[in-house]
This record gives sequence, C-alpha cells and structure tokens, in this order.
Amino acid sequence: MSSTPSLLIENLAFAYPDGNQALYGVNLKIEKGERVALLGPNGAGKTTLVMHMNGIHPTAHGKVEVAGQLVDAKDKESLKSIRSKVGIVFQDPDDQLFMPTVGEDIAFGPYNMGKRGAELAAIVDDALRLVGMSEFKDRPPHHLSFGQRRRVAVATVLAMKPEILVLDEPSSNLDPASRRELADILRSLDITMVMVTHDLPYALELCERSVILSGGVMVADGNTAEILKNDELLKANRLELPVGFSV
Amino acid sequence: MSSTPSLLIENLAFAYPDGNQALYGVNLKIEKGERVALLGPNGAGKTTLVMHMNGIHPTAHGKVEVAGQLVDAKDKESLKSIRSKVGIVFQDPDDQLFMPTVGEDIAFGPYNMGKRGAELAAIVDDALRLVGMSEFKDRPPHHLSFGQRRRVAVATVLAMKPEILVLDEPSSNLDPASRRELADILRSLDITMVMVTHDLPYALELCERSVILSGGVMVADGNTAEILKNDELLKANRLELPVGFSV
Amino acid sequence: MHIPDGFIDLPTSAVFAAASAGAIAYSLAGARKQLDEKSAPLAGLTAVFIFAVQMLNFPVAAGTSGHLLGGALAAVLVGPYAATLALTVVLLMQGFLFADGGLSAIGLNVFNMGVLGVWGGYAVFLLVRKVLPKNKSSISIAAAAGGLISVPIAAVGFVIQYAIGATATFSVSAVLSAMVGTHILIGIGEAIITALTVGAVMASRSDLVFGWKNETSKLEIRAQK
Amino acid sequence: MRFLAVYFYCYVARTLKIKVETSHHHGHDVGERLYIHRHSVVHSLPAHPKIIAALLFIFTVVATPITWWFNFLGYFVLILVVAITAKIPLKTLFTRALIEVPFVFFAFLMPFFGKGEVVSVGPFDLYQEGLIAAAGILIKGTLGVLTAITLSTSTTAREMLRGLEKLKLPTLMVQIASFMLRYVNVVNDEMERMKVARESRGFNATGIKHWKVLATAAGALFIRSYERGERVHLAMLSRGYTGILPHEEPPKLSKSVWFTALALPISALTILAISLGFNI
Ligand SMILES: Nc1ncnc2c1ncn2[C@@H]1O[C@H](COP(=O)(O)OP(=O)(O)OP(=O)(O)O)[C@@H](O)[C@H]1O
Ligand SMILES: Nc1ncnc2c1ncn2[C@@H]1O[C@H](COP(=O)(O)OP(=O)(O)OP(=O)(O)O)[C@@H](O)[C@H]1O
Ligand SMILES: [Mg+2]
Ligand SMILES: [Mg+2]
Repeated sequence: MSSTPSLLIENLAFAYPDGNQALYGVNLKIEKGERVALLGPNGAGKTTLVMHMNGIHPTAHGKVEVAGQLVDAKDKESLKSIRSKVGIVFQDPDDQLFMPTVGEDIAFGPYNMGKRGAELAAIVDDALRLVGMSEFKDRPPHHLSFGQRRRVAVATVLAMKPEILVLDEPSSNLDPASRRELADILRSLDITMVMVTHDLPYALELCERSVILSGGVMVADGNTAEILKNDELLKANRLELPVGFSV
Repeated sequence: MSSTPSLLIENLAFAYPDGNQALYGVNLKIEKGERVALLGPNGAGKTTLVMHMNGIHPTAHGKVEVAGQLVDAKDKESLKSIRSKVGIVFQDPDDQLFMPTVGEDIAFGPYNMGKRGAELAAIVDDALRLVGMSEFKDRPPHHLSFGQRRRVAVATVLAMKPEILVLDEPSSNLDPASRRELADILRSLDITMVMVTHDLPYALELCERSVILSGGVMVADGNTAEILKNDELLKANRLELPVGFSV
Repeated sequence: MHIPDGFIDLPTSAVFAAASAGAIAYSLAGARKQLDEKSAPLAGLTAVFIFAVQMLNFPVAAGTSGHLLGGALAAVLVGPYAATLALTVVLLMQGFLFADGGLSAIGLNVFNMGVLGVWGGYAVFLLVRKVLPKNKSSISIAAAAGGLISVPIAAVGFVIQYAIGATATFSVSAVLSAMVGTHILIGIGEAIITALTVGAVMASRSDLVFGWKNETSKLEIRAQK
Repeated sequence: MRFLAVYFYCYVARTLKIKVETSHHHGHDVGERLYIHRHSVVHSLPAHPKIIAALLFIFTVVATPITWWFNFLGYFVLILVVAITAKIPLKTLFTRALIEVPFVFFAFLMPFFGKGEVVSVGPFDLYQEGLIAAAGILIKGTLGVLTAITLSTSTTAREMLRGLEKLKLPTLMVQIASFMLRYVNVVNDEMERMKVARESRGFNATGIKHWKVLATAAGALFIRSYERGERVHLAMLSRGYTGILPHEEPPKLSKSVWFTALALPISALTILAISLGFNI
C-alpha cells in the first residue's frame, strides 16, 4: 500500500488552441520526495506537460492529480491550494518576472501566502542570497542580463517553499559556477522535484529517475544511469551524452 | 602588414539609460575568418558587447569597426551596409522572430537584400533544411517550443549569408542532437564568427580562440585550450569545466 | 481626436462625463458577468495594445499619417463591455500621464472613443457578421467594417459636443463635413489594421476572439511505447 | 477643402509630437519615463490630493471667461510656481506641452472664420470673434497641459494609479490599469525588440510600400503581447495571485498635506473670486 503519489498524470492529451496537438496520452506517477528528470527532444511536449501540473493548461483529456487532489481549472478554490503546493520555474524567465523590482517580485508569492513585514523581508533576502543576487534587489528584472533573470526566476519560486518543485530547463543560460551552485541548492532541498533538461550529465547528477517524452508520449521511464547507458534509446530521441562523458 | 580586421573594438564603454554601466573600456580585434568564443560570467556584459557589433546599441564611447567601416548609429547608410554584413543570433529567440510564419520570418532578411521569387524560396528552404525545421515553415514562430524557436532564429540569420556571424548562446535550450548539428553547421561555414557561450566544451570544439569578458572588461584573450587549462583564470571568472571533462 | 481642456465648455463636459459614467457602470456590470480567470489581464492587454498602436503611426498619403483608435478592434477581441473599460483606462492614462486629452475633457473623450467608437463599431460588426457566411474570414471583414465606421462615428460625437459647447467659430456644418470626411479616410486605415489584426489573431488564436465561437478540436490518443 | 488639409495636419502634428516623446527614450519604464525624480514638496505629496488639486485647478481655468485676461496671467504664474517648486526643467515642461500642437493648428485657423468685426493683421483679414476663440483654446489648453505635465512629472504612474484607486475608480478598472502599466513596458520592449530585429535584417520603414510589413508587425505584436501577458498572468496565478497587488497601507493624511496640495486651486479660486468682484 503506497501513500498518495505527489503527482499522478493519467492519459493526458492536449491540443493548443490553433489545433496543434502536443500531448497524446501521457502517464506519469511520481512519489513523494522523488527527483525526476524529464528528458526529450525539442518540441516533445515537455513544457506543455509541465504547464498541466498546476492547471495553467486546463486538463482537456485524461487527469492530473497533485498529492491526491484533482487539478481542475474550473474549481478555483482547489486550484489555489494546488498552486501553493506546486512551484514552477518557467523556461523563459521573462514569463516569470513581472514586478517593478527584483525584491518585490520575489516577495510576490510569499505575500500572497500571507507573509508580511519582517518575516517577508527575511524570506526575500534569503532567496536572493541563495541565488547570489542580493545586490540586485532594487533593480527592475527586465533590466538584467538573461542569466541574472533566470536566477531571479528560480529565487521567486524557492521563496514560496513549494512541496513540489518543477523546473523547466533551469540551468540554461547560467554560467558554469551558477549552474553548479543551483545543483547544490536543489540537492539540499528535501522535496519532490521534476526537472526538464537537455543537459544529461546534470540530470544524472541530480535525479535518480528519468523519463523521456517524445512526440507527446512517454517512451521511457527508469533509473537515470540505466537510461543514459541505453545508446539506442537516447539516439532515437535526439539525446546524446557530451563527447568524453560516460555514465 | 595585416589586412583590415573583420571586427575592431577599441576602448568601448557603455551605460544603459538607467545609468547602469555595463562596459568599461573593451578592446577586441578579430581577423577575417577567425572563430572566437566570448566567455564570461552572467552579467559580464557579453550581450551588451554583442549589441554594439551592428550598432543596435550606439557607440557611446570608444569605437567599433566592421571590416574597416565605422559603426556609427547616426550614419543610416553605412549602418545598413554593416547590418547586411553582421548577422546576430540573439540570446532570446523572441527578440529575433516577428513575422507571422516561420517561412516569412526567414525570408525577411534576404527579401530586404533584394532577393525575390524562386531564388528567395530556395534560400528559405535551404535555411530551414539546415536547422531541420522544414515542416514548420507555415507555423507561427511564437507557437513553437523554445528549442524550435532557437533553431528558427539561427536559420533567419544564416539565410542572410552574413560575413560575420555573431551568436549569443546559440546552443542553450537545444536538445543534444540539435546542439551537435548546429556545431556541424557552424564548422562548415567559412566565415568570421563570434560565439557567446557558457558551454566551455562547445567553445573548445568550435573556436580556436577565446576571450573572457568580466565586469565589463576583457580579462583574457588567447588560445581556447590554453585558457581552459588555466584553472585559476576560469575560477576567477565563474567558469568551470564540467565534471569528468578535461582539455 | 483627444480634446484638450477649454475646447468645450464645462456644462457640456459635465453632461457627457455623466453619460460616460453611465456607460462605464453598465460595462462594469456586463464585464463582471463574463469574468473568468483571464478577462482582467486580457482587457489590460487590450488597453496596452491600443495604447501602443495609437503610437504606431502609419503613413496615409504624401508624408501624412494617422493612428488607430482601436474601439472596434477591442470590442471584437474582448467584447464591448471590457472594450469600453479598456478604452477608458487608456484615455485616463493618456490624460493623467501624457497630458494627451484634457483632464476636464476626459468625459468627452471617453464618450467619443470609448462609448461611441466601441459600441458603434461593435454594432456594425454584428450587423455585417450577420449577413456574411459563418466562417473565419467573415470575422475579419465584419471587424474591418466596424473599424471603418467607428472612426467617423466617434468624429460625429466630437461634432455634437462641438455644436453644443464649443467656443470656436467654425460653422457646425463645416466642422461636420471636415471631421467626417477626414475620419472616413482615417477609418480606412483603421479598417485595414483592424482586419489584419483580427485576421492575425483568428489565424493563430481564434479562441481569443470574443466575436467568434470556437469549436473544440478532437484529441487523438497514441499508444504508449 | 481647407479643413481637410487642416485635419491632416493635425494628424501629422500628433505624429511629430509622439516622435518627440518617444525617440530619445529607449527601453525605459514608461512610468519612470515621464516621472522626473526630484526631492520637492510637490513630489512628496501623495497622489490623490494632487489629482484633486489638479482637477480643481483645471476646472477653475476652464470656467473662467476668456476675456478675463489677467486671470489667466495669474493662473500661468501659479502653475509655473508649482512646476518650479517641483524642480521640473522648463525645457521638459514645454517640450512635453507639444502634445497639444494639433489643436494649436486648429486654433490658428480659427481667426480666418467667424462673423462680425474684422481686424487686419499684415496681409490677412482676421475675425475678432475667431481670434478670441482661438486665444481661448490656446490659453486654456496650454494651462491644462502644463498642469497635467506637472502632475505626471512629479508622480509615478503607480502612485497615480493608487491615487485614482483612492478616489474610487472601480476595482476592475484599477486592475485593468495596473495590468496595463505593467504590460506597457512589455509591449514597448517587444516593439523595440521587433524594431531592432527588423533593422538588423536590413529593413527601414520609409513609406507607403512598407504598410504591409508594419501592419503585419502590428498583428504579430498583438499576439506576442497577448500571449506574453497571458503567460505572465498565469505565472502570477501560479504564485497565488488573487487580483490584489501587494502594497503597504499608507498612513492617514494630515490636514497640512491637504492644505499644501490644495494651495494651487485655492489660489486660483481666489483670483477668480476677486475678478468676479471686479466684473460684477
Ligand atoms: N503556443 C503554442 N501553440 C501551438 N503549438 C505550440 C505552442 N507551444 C508549443 N507548441 C507546439 O507543441 C509541441 C510541444 O511544445 P513544447 O513547448 O511542449 O515542447 P518542449 O518539449 O518543451 O520543447 P523544448 O525542448 O524545445 O522546450 C511543439 O511541436 C510545439 O511546436
Ligand atoms: N536593459 C538594461 N538596462 C540596464 N541594465 C542592464 C540592461 N541589460 C543588462 N543590464 C546590466 O548590464 C550588465 C551586463 O548585462 P549583459 O546582458 O550584457 O550580460 P551578459 O554577459 O550577456 O550576461 P548573461 O550571461 O547572463 O547573458 C548586467 O549587470 C546587467 O544587469
Ligand atoms: Mg520547452
Ligand atoms: Mg547575455
């Protein structure tokens, strides 16, 4: 008898409003505390899948459950509670940052969760320190470099202390040191995590389990090291290990 | 007696309108046919520097010359000729794509350079084939996945057949196979190239020479392999080779 | 089209301000009814877009240029209620931040562009849509008609206000013919841009167009490997 | 026919003035762009008393009969004093005032029309009635514009919105407006980005033949901003947004704040009252 999974996706299909179908029946079950890498070629549907995990894309077909709770775009109350549990770092930091200053942006989530005053300030400062952006607190986010925006985007979500952390290519555009620092941060968190990435060594470093999404369906699910050893599988899904790297 | 360099930057300083200074006197000379990697931590000023190479940011202090021609934001005629020579692939593909369909977007540059009819169509098809996006010709670019947009962005610039190709983190968000394919394409082009990247093995693979920009000044310039062997230099500039990788 | 302070006398301004306020109250009630998670930001975005395209000038003829009003466009995209609210917000912001349109004349300007332009344009849109076949390109054509007419309708509003409360000396008929004449020309520009914009939205996000009912597409399920 | 020409000119003028406004600012916050940061009494006042003061002042100006010339002189002095107190560069003040140029054209034509007495100025025969009406439009319009500019250079866009909210602008409209302010930067940036992208690929808008490209750009811009906004809004919802932006509750205003803010309209009303006495 296992406990309720953190995330349960069953037979999920989705088409964009222009008629493009991106998901063709996806199944995925993630237990509490697992760290799962979501791999797959460009256009596989990874981002589309991620957007279903807190009801940003309404479930058109199939079902999505977060900690046993059904994600239903029509039920505003339950959506709110789901969104306080699932923190998503978007692939494009420009989609994530909207307040006039970095500090206010990071405060946004915790504020909505009822934090105020000194407690709020402390959360903001911690999150900024974590991603090394303390000096940028009063700068407008859209006046930062791409990599700096990415770091702030990560901080906005970490500040909410979600139960499930979903990251869509968090390491892209980060300089190598920041990339490692982010890995250290993520490893130190004791939460359920889904990470989309094209960086296979990064996936291996952080996640015991990997799934491969390709053409809108799941084509593999297993131990990361096992998957990365399966050359044929990788090749069929436009994945390759970097030259000189071996599992 | 050397020939005129492809790109000559002397003592370039720049501050953003909000007063943030990003460049503090940059010098860089790139000879015809060279491939140079531009490395450096997040916020170093790489993108800012790139934006000077075709006059998008007007030269506020110092000078920038492309193939002997001064980049002068006030001289519209010369700017036009410079822009037909320098092709920039922006860090954010959304900055690059603006037409309603992928095909029209790629045709845009060559059309402005006077190409028409069958010739134009052939250019577009070639560019699409090169980045593996032929099937997406009639799709709107903003309805593509991030990695797909990145590939189209590269194609729009390749279609212009520039003399100098400047790429701002071209490989980020690409799946590993696309990343390698892009490397193959870039290697096959016989042009001057500047590539901003945080992916050091990628830099090593493609560029003989590397420069490091940090805090708005050039802190290193030399053979890529030499630079990547200099641990101290790398460390001082938040650069690290991936675990398990050695030059 | 943005009337400055002092052009129309205070009593007239007050009357039209009251009329505008009524229209806004009506729109608020209507917009609340159709409100879901997305409508406020979408109306905000429409406001931004109108604000932006009012700055995007397009060449009309020999070195002259005009700008969009956006009333019909907004109505077709987000519905007339939200469109009136969006236009009002745009005019408020233009008045308070850019000094474009007098602060004592905001009621007048809202009436012309946010009420007459929006509802007039939307009415024409509905009429034209009714006579055309039910397909995507009809929406653009109907929107174009709405855009074309909305500009002279707004101009007529200006002329009425002029006739009632202006201190200027041009005869009302001269102003009427000049305003309507030029605004029909500008309306052509408005029609083209409205049609192209609605067409562009229809092409890729027809679900966003208020004046169009979307049918949901069928989903295909593929076997998991 | 002449009217046609005039109206076209009005639109040209609108275009010109907008070019003046936008060309040398680039990539800036639109709110910041108009606001000029200074330390002054005017800046330190909260927005809603300032808005009320500006409105009352403008109403006073508009209500004053146009032949009471000295009143207007007084008003001009008053608003200039406020502008100077707010340390607004006069050049900025007057450049921004170009916004009313279209109606200046309108006004300049007015003396050519009308009835009654005619005065000759050089080669022109001008109607006195027209001249007075034109002067009215110019003077009142200019005062209105100067007031609004003084307000917007000393108040950030966000404060202005807060002020309007305090003055009971309906919540839904406040929401729309705050989205607008936020996205105006996004759209502006997207526009700028698209322009850069176009120019980087050898495009320069010069005339009618580029209509198509610009119109397509408008369509694309709309979708882009729309979708960007949609995604950003979803990101906000993901972080628990319920329609209310975080803000600090401001303290209750003291009487002296109100008095300082209302000094401008009170002075103007005093002038009006005095002149009323003279004119009865
Ligand atoms: N807004 C949209 N409208 C229509 N189709 C879309 C939209 N966004 C993505 N698609 C399409 O849906 C498919 C899945 O896209 P998605 O963004 O989920 O891919 P992805 O796996 O995240 O790719 P990447 O690694 O490049 O980010 C792609 O074929 C893409 O072209
Ligand atoms: N629009 C802007 N306004 C003000 N400051 C900016 C703007 N864009 C960038 N900056 C600042 O200028 C500096 C250099 O930014 P730039 O984008 O050139 O960095 P970068 O080297 O490209 O970084 P990354 O690797 O993260 O892309 C940074 O400190 C950044 O915060
Ligand atoms: Mg993606
Ligand atoms: Mg950069």
